[in-house]
Amino acid sequence: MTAVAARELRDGEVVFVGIGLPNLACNLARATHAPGLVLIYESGAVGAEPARLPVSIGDPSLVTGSLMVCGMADVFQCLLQNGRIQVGFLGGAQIDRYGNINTTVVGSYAHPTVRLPGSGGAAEIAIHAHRTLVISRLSRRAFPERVDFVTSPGHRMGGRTRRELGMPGAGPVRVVTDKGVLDADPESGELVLAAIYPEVPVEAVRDGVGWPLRCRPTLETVPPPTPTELHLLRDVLDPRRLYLKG
Amino acid sequence: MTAVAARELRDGEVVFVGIGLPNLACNLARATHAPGLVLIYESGAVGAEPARLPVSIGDPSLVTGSLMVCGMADVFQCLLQNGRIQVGFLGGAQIDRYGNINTTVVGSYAHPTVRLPGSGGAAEIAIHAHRTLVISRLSRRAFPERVDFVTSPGHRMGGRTRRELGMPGAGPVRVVTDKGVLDADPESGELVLAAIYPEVPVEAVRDGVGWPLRCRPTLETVPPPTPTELHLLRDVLDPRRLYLKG
Amino acid sequence: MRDAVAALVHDGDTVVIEGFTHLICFAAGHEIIRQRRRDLVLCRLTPDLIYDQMIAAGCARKLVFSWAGNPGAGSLHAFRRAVERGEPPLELEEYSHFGMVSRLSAGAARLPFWPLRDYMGTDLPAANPLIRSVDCPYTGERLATVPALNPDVTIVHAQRADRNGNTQIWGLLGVQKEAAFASRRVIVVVEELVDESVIRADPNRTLIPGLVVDAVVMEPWGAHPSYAQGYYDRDNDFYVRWEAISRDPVELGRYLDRFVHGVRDRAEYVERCGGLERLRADTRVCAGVNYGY
Amino acid sequence: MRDAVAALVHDGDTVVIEGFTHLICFAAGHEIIRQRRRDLVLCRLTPDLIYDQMIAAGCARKLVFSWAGNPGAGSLHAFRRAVERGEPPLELEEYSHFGMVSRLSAGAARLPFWPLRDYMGTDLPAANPLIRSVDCPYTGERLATVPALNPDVTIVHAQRADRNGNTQIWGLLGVQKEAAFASRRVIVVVEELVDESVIRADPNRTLIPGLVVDAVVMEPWGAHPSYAQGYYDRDNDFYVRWEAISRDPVELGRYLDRFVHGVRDRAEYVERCGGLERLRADTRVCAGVNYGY
Repeated sequence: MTAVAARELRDGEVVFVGIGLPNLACNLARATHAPGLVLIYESGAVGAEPARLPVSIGDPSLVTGSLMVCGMADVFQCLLQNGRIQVGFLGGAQIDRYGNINTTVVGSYAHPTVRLPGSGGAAEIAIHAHRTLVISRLSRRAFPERVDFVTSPGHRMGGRTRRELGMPGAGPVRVVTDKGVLDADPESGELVLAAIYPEVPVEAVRDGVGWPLRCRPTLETVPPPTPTELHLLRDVLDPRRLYLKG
Repeated sequence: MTAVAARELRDGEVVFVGIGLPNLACNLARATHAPGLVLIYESGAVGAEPARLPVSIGDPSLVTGSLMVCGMADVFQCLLQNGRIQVGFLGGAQIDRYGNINTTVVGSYAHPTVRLPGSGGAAEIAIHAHRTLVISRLSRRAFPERVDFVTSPGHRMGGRTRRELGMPGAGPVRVVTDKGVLDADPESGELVLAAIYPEVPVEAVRDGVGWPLRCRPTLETVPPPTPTELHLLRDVLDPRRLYLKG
Repeated sequence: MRDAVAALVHDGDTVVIEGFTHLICFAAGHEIIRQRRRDLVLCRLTPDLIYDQMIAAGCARKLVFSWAGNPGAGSLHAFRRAVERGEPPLELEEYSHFGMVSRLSAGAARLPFWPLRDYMGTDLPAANPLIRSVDCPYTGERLATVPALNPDVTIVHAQRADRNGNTQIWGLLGVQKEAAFASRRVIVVVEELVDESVIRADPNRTLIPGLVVDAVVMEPWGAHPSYAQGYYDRDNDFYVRWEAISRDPVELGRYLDRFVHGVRDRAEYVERCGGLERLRADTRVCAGVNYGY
Repeated sequence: MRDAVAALVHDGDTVVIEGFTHLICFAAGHEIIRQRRRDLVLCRLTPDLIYDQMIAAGCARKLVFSWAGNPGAGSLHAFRRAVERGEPPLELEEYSHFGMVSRLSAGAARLPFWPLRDYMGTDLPAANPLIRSVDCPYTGERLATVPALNPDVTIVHAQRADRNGNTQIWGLLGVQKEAAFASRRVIVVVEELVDESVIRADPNRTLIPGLVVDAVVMEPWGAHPSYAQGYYDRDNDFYVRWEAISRDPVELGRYLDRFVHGVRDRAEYVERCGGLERLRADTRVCAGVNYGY
């Protein structure tokens, strides 16, 4: 999953990095096909080259040896709202049919059954980044037909499109899961199955989402992680298995 | 005139310093009764201790050894608009009956006979500083009944008061000239004669303004510069007579 | 610290203890808990462990925030118990990071609101009626707005300051500057109290001028388990341990008794932690620049 | 410099050469004059000698500004001749410093406007219809607004940058950061081109990231007669001499022929000035800080 996400990044792109798997994916990309990737953290570190795997988005290793450290007002106004961020990474407890993401509450806002952390920078990243990539393990709980709360907007909110709502970015164009890759349909904005992992039956992916999942006419097969990718992930980037499970 | 202006400053006050005589007055005050005066320049130097008399408001000597240097957005938003500036110094080509100041044009704005530099930071200083002090040589040309253009607002503009217009600061409470000191009348906002220099007849001051100048019931006499003040001004602060004339 | 909190932090105050991961002043939070302040409106982008502890200790009436988790380790369970079960009841006012940053920017500029291009298509404005909009007088475009945040008191942790509060910070800056300028009262807590000449030697490094600071407190290790770049590392192990501690109210109570109520001051806290030398920063000193002319 | 200006500055462009007294890039201004750019909209808080020269050279169609004088020395006579007598005609768009700073802040944030508490009781809004107002959605208070300024090209002078344009500035910062972020194209001109490792050693010193920079030019003494803190002092004598030079159009023409059109590049300019060693800065190097953890 992480290796697949890493391949989505092009050399030289400016990426707004979240913590956890996105951070792993970005550092894997830098170590392989995208050495010129510019990592920006919402904490204010620009062009970070962390000497250790940062546990938090504000880890001191993101500062030491970075190209620039600026205040958060500059991060959100002069970098994100200014349109300088090409790729944003998002995850979430719930992702729905149209790529809307919920990281706020399970249940009602006033009386939630589970209170999640909230937006952080996710709402504005989903609105401003030129495109966003979502990484999430597949499950019916995580992929409902509609999210309980829209924290980060996808492609269709209450029937209205991003353009109608005046959002600069293209939104969540691709969702990388552990069973397959979903793409947003350019017309409807609905998430459709675009590629599957080797030996994974389409049904397994269908069972993992809460709506009748459509498939691209021609389904691609995701090439498995190369030995290099596996070595970098397991032995170099996350030897202590902070983020890699199993 | 400079010595009289210096006496208007209280120890510990935060002063927005203009170039020229105001700068001299502030440094004289620091060298005499107000060592704790905090000098702030619109160029971004806070707590400056210039080792030489700065020729410009952006002189490098204002930076070296200062307490803080910040960008100009911070100067105007976080210091001036924030209400941290207690005293502002202003000068001008024209000062009128109500303390309005013109540093923009002589004649009409569209077709000026003389084009002056413009506002710079003067408009916002006159609006936000807790109080402003004006230093200017007295003459009918410099003190008309009404200015050709209001660059920095005084106490009454088109019949409306500062409070009616929502200005935070008290405005030009005192005008120090080379013949006498004018105060703004608390009621009417009109500039009235409050003190005269020794051996200066009231008529000499009246002749220097373009409106029927009223006098305070009891006119004070301005104590002449002390030998210490003269020594500091002529031998220490401005030995090359950059700003002191004659 | 005792005197500063006693004099400047009152029951019912709107309090900001800022610092984004970096320079979070736990020393001040613990002192506020020890002095049993009540009905506080706690504001922070990331409540973090410090506000989780203050909520558990019963200091908070309301929380104003944008991301309430334990970064990389799990949940803030005292916060979750309050919100999910009302134990204790806690009022929420929720924004995104950009919204919270903008609220403090407006406060620092003493403007009543701040415009931003945000929130379209999200449910946040429905959850928080203080997220509004304004029409641009030039383009007619509708922009989101947030109201200014002007706290009664802000506590800023920093690497160093002089006795007048001229404060220098490096590494992650978060919103420390905006919070200080937005606040009615400001307490600066530093790792090192330095001579004014140290500040004047590098004025571009100064983030907060003394003229907005009401009290300066020197408190080495005052940010632990958060960190201070160039002084000590973040105590990531403790952040991970907090998941288990905060999950169990009894455990959490024991923690507060032992490490907050049970100590007189920061020095005793550090002692009770068995010392923190293991977190001491290594040396990566940069070169200076020339201020000559 | 020749290539950067040829590629990135076009006739009719809206151009910002910023720097408040400090770091004004005369080298770029002179190159623009040499390449005979026309119909430029020149924007600066303080037009200073650089725009007085560009106006005299016929580069400017319009001036956007807030204070047009020769600091501490007198007038900008080419500017005055244009405004008072239309020689040559020059369109004006005038603000106060706070207004110009706010226009660039809005531009840098890609907002269409910026709110400020200013201009009440002044004649400036009557002179400039782009100064408007907006009502606060919380307090109802009416605030002044200025429109965003997003130049086609901004030229920033700085002490040092790496080859990718990661730029470090100390001393007076003016609005260099806002101007760079607000601009469609950015040229950074530096006293020293340094290795990326120099920048990475002190990331808090970086004001402009390379990702917004289109070209980096190394031009020692490029700011003269303005100055570069730590490199050379302001040439105050020349600023005083400009009063006499600019007062007489013939004199001014001679100056441009000799020091702008008459030289191939900055090196020749410095030579023709008889060298500038007299302005070389003395040494006042500050101590570094620790970025370890």
